[in-house]
Amino acid sequence: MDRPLRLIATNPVDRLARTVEALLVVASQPLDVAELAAAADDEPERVETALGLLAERYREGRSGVVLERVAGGWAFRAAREAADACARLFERPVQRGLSGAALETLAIVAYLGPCTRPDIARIRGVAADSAVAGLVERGLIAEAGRDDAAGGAVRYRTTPLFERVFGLESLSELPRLDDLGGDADEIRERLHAVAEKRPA
Amino acid sequence: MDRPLRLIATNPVDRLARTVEALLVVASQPLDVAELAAAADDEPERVETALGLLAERYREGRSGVVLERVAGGWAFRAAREAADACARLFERPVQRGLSGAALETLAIVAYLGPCTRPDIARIRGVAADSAVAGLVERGLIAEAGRDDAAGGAVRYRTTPLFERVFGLESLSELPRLDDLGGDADEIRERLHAVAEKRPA
Amino acid sequence: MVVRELELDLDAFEGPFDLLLTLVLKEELDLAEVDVAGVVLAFVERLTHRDELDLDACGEFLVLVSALLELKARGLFPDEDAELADLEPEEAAEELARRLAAYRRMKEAATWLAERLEAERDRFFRVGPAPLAPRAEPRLAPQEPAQLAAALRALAVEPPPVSLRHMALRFPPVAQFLERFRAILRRRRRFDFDVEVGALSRVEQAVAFLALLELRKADEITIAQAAPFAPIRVASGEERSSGDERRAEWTVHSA
Repeated sequence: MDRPLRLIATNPVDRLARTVEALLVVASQPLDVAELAAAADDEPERVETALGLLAERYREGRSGVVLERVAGGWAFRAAREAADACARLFERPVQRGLSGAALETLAIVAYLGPCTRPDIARIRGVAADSAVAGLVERGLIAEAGRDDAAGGAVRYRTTPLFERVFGLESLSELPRLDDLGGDADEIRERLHAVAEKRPA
Repeated sequence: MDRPLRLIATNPVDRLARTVEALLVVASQPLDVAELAAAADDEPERVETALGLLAERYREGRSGVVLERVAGGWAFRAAREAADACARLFERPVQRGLSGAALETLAIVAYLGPCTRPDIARIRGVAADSAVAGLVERGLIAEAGRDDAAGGAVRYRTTPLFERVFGLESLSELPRLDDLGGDADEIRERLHAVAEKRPA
Repeated sequence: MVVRELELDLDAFEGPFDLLLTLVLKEELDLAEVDVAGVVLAFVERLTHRDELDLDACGEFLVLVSALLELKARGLFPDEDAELADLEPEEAAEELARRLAAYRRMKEAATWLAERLEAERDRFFRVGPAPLAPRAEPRLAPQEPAQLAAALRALAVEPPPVSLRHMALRFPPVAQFLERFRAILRRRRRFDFDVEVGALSRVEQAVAFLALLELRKADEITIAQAAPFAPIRVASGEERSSGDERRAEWTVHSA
């Protein structure tokens, strides 16, 4: 600490922590350190320290309000132990129940980055219109310009809400595609086996 | 108390207070005691007690998050000492530009005159709901009666704010689009023809 | 035996074949989820319960199931630039394996997301602004009207035409072969199928065979084959002209 000691306990970081708390409770989406520092008019490093203090105070098991790192920023959420009460509060919870089609579409958009409905349809083998419309309506994906700037199909990307709903700090937390279903060898063997049985 | 005694100190009102805290942080409007009791599945009197505990913890000067009793019930707000920071958070983003979806939608409404969301969707080839909602929220377009045909869908027109933001005295000052057609109807027809050729 | 009433009991679908087709065409059922081999098995099982081979049913089934397979294959192997037909068999197998693996990975990713969602079931957060938060005034810097003109002009740009080259290559119209076989049969009463199509590509041969089944279904021809893999002999059958409408219908399906 490079500041003079004070007898009266108004620890400046405590005060900054209260400001950060206040910002987090009024924000409608996660705030990153830069945003918090700009609004609090303070140093990012000190904001990080304040966030450390708050994360300790608002931690699972200790508080009904939990501070979490999500979607590239920090946000308050309800403690998991209060999940039943929250479910009763929201009769139709936002993040429940995505169909298989919606999940596949979401996976494609999340992994391939901005892509169009035809892109998605080509991979899934069926038209993606209703799945895409449903995901847009839920705010999990959003428009991100058009393919080839002019005249192309609209492209979609995942939103920060997607990361929040899935509890991801960022898209980089998605498992690597290479680690998923990477059984190309097995498939290849089966194809070769079939090919050999086929009369020439 | 109809619960079995526990030796480990999990004070039930403390636990209820955590649940109430959690409910208040997820709610997007003030919650009254009855609503909190129903969601927490507990007695209103005990909820009042829990609120008393929380009001003490989340009070002005002690915490950046303040629990306040308002007309409709109880809600969290930012501490007054953080008012400047909150003001900066909400004022800071002067957006430099509009998204592609917003620009396209705005261009359609500005050039073709009042149109409905289905009109816009037909020309853009994608649902226009979120783009229209965003522009309404920004005050760049506003409702302008209902369509006589087409099931009486709401029509939208540009606003005086739109003209101010784009530096126009009136809509007649929009750059001319003679290459697309002589009047709005011709342009509309041209856009419809192109939209039908666009990949789904 | 009515093919369309064939009862199916698959993972993704339970009910008559007809309903399956309807759901698939309306895109209410993801064809990628449908085990087409299961459909074939169900049909073959039904056939074995009968003493006579129902050629009409077989023909119809072949047409329907191949349309289904074509749709499914096109969905699973969407890369229109890579022409599997131009590849050597080993290369084609490699390419197939690569694409199947890619598709499977995406399905795995969806499964991972589903599990993640399930695990996050008890995580609740506020989506809107706080009840007592100040109202955010969205402010916008001054904008150029030229942007609006540019946006509308961009919407008036004709999209590049969709290439149908690969489809023409892979799937010549059945009607072409119907006409060709009818023309042959006007000149002579019978012909040898293998001789007529021997010079064609494998895909063309397949379509020609479908045309043959179609003619048989319309009773325009009779087909004879002495033994499996023996030459297929085709002769003109009783003159009937009911095939025209149906031919048009299925050409649409196959395109």
